[in-house]
Amino acid sequence: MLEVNNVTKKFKSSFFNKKMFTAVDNVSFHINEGESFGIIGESGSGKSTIGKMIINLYTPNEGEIKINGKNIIKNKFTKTLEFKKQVQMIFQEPDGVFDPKWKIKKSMLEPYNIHTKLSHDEKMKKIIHWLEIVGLSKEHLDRYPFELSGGQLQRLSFARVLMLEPKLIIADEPTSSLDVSVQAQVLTLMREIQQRLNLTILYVTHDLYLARQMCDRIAVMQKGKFVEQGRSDEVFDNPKEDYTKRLINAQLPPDMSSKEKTAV
Amino acid sequence: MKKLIIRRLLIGLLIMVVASLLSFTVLYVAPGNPAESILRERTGADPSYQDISLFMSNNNLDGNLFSKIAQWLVMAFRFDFGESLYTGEPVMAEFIRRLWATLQLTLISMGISTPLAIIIGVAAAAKKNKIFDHVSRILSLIGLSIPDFWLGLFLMIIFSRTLKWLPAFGYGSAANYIMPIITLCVAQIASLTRIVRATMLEKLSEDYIVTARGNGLKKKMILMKFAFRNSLGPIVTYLGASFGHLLAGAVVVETVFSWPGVGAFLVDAVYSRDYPVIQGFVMIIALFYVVINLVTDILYVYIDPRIRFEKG
Amino acid sequence: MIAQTANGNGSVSASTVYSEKKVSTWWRKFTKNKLLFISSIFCAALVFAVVFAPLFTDQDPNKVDLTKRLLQPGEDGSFLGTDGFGRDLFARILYGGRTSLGLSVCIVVVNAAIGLIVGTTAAFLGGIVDGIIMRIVDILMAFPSVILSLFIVGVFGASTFNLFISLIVLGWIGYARMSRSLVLSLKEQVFIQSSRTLGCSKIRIIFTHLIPNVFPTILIYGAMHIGSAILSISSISFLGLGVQPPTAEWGSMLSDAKQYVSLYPHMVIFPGIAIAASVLIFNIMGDGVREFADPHAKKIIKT
Amino acid sequence: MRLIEGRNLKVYFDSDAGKVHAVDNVNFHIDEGENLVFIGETGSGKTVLGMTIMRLLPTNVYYEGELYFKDKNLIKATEKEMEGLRGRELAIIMQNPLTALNPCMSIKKHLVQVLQKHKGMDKKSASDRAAEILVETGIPEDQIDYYAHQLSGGLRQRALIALGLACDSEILIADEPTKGLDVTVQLQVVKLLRKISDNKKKAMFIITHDLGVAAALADRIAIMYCGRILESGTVKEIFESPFHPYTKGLIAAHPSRGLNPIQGYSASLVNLPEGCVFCPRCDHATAKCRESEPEEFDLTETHKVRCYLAGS
Repeated sequence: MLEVNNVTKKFKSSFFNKKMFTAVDNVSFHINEGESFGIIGESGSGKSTIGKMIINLYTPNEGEIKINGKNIIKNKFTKTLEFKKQVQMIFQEPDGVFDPKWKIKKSMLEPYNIHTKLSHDEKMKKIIHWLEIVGLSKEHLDRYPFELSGGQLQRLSFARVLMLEPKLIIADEPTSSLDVSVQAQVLTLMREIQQRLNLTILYVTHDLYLARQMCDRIAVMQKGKFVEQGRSDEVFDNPKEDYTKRLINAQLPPDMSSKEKTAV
Repeated sequence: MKKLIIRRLLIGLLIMVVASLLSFTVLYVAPGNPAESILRERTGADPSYQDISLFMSNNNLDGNLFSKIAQWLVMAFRFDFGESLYTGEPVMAEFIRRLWATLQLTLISMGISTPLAIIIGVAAAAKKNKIFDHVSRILSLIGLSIPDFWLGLFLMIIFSRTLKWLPAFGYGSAANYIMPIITLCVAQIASLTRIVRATMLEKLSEDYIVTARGNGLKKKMILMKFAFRNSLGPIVTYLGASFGHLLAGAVVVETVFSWPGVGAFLVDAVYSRDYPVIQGFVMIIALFYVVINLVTDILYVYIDPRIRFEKG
Repeated sequence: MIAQTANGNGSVSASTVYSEKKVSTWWRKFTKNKLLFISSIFCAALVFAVVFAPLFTDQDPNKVDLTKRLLQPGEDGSFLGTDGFGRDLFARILYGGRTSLGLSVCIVVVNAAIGLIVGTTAAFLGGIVDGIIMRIVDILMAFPSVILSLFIVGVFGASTFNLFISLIVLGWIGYARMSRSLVLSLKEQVFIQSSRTLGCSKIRIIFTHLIPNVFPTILIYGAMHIGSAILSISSISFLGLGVQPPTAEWGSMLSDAKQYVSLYPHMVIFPGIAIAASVLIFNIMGDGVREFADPHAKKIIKT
Repeated sequence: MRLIEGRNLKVYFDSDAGKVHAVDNVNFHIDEGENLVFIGETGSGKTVLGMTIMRLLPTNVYYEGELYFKDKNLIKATEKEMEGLRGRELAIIMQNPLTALNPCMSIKKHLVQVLQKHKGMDKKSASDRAAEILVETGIPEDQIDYYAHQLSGGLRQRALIALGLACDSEILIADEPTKGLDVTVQLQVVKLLRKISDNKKKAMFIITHDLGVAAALADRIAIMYCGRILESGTVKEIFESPFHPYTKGLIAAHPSRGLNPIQGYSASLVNLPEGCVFCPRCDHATAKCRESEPEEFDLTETHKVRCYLAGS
């Protein structure tokens, strides 16, 4: 479904300094339909940049990105609403996703206002349908974003993305600002809906445990490069590269083994 | 650091060029011919066409536009603005004579108001929502609201007319300085106090203040080495900008107290549409701005280590 | 950080109450802010007095009566005395307020509108457009506003219209810089990015997200600058280069009064009090509005 | 020896919406050389508790109950007394190292100040000692004069830890010491903290939301929820035989344990449910749970839980 071939992205490091900083260096991978793929990396590894290139917020310097066989780089097609519908993104900070001055209802109507010509009642009916799917109800529509908790907002932003029935969802650290108990709620919800609707999801995360739980295949990224790529259980149980081993070893599980790991 | 200075100098140069062109071009879009009115005033009769053209060629008011722009630019960057249309004196000489009188006012006011405002502002921030803070806040709001020209007249009524303590006009003796400087200081202290207080309060709510308290450091030390040290940057920036306000204030104050500075000179020139003087003034103000901005920027680099150690 | 925890708890709770009794909370917050509340009352009174000036005086502010020259306050039935042409000072102050207040509100509105449009455009388009606009701003900033006004009035001649223009030439800059920085920070916010990924067009983003989010802050900034606009107008008029006689205006009244300063100080004192008092009211109100507004705006607009 | 003991401690804030009980009826203690970890999610009151020990909360806060440091009731201590204790006897490592360090002060200077204040050292010896401590916490020798913004995230956190170690206090409070760090850096920081607690026999009061970090660092653990301690016990007891449904839920929700969610959301502190604060999210809630709040039940001498399941 998604194919990323030899993509490189460089940024200018500052306005005066013409030196380029390579955020993503010659990265290739693909995602099949209905699959979930995880990109794991520490901060500054360039993992978020990949997501932003796929959704066309950044343009890569080299390489190609194909969705259903169509190259989306420097293609007029990407300007159309049709394209914009098929890739959607879930952001890290659920409290920033909604315009703070708008009631949730207005924010939820926005995608329909942009993409469809339905009547208001039809739109509302659909919105309520999606709200129920993510476990929320009508009453949340009359609130302002600051009146809702992070978990509720992340559910809402998931619903808003689902409304457009996208082919690919990019989830950029979708739960890193949520509490553990709420994180589990949101992620199990996503897993459930993914199976029900046969969604394709690209997870971008720093949390290895999370990636293992959520992804069929993962790629480990370091300094702009993919270090290792493979089925998630294989990568975890049998890591080949040093960096992957180091990452796995650095995880502290909630049991007594953490004590031994950190013993001096 | 070097890059910053070079960048600033380039922008400064741009400002000077544009300022000079602006002041030059304005002559051409301005309605009416100054030659006519000046000659009329000199002779008391309507001037003849010959007189006007002679006056214009003598004062470089005619000729080809582009050659004149070039000529003007050369003159402007030598700070030679020709002679006053009115008195016939060289503009620059008069400026230099008067500049000192104005600088005395602005520099002394700056020297008095800055430490005072900083002390009041810091103390108000330290005692937020206590009586001192409320009083200083209200006083500074009042200080900001009193028009400087009226304050000058008001002081005159009290100290010259009623109490007969100070001379209303004049220049030279120490007593002459008191009222103009008070007038200039009031607004300056008021606005600077507000800036200092606001910046201090912002810095006092930062996390590192809690760290400092958590380390058991003394209140005074936290106030000075943490909050005030970090407020210095914004304060210096404001001080640089406020020099312009002071110059503008000087224009008004000089008019009120008949102070022989450049401000009064400008107002007279505006009345009589004495263009070389107005043009010269524009250039001098722009020069001041460029120099002061450069100084502020350099100071800022020394104040803020985040800029000092920026890579690249 | 502690504040964060404390607010974190507070805001969740405040919000539930907020949605239920929005209006009453708003009103309570408004009356609780004493400075804002009192200054608003004074401001309303001031505007009322100036707009309905004929209710308070039956004198014509421009009627010259040389027999009643230079009356002291209270003398011969004149409340605040008369000026050098025998015009009633009280009437002139009330009618002069129309000029001063009206003009300053106009200036603030025009400046805010220009600044909002220019700043938002510059920030959103970025690149060369932004560069050019910011250089223009850099250059204009080189001149203190009163001095540039003098320059313009000096070249084009003294009149109310030229005064108005001269205060706009520099006045919009503050608003433009503020809207620009607001938009620049908004642009980086997630909800703008997420709107883009939903397929929102740039124009739609400007009108539905950016301007509504920038506008309140600009409004507050404008409210805080009415006072300084009154001061600028009266300063230039005082120098004889703004509002021209016989139109009553506080600054030009003081300019007329200057020559009588030693013998008839009432002519100086009363218009000055009118300026100082109204500027004070607007300044306090501006401060109050800023405090009343959300903390976000408070951070951006410093004093 | 008992270092810190809280008895029926309550902390509440005045806010627009009324009283907010951030900490409610909390009993805990820390003995010499012991690591106590408070685990809690957003709004559980764990940070407030840490700040209460330091008495660093804003002015709209009220306390009830007792909080002893050795034999001194901290709640009744004056600001002056606290100033002497903070940094010297009670040290804290703040959250978010970038904002918790003064941007205009080098990290060494931070330590030098604390040493001068509390140890009465002169500049030279304070500077030497500061360098020593910084190097000990793993900051490269050539970077000890750096400013916070010049350091990497991990080193910044180390600098903040060094600041907490400066005066060799018996107790160290660490508020989310690994928040926002990458896993590999997090591991280093946790190791550093363990080294400190093992080598220096220091008691630590650690606040975190991360179960793994807690497991690595704790001798005993307290689970906080809505301002209450729902369960407390040794690490072994908490992780190998958790009792409270919330504790069990938290562990099961961890990504390494299969992401089994707890239903619902944490209650708002102004609008707490009747009875047990956790009952709206609890699968085992009975009518009794909804009526009244359970007292603390002792499961073992160290393992205590606030749940009716333990009473029946």
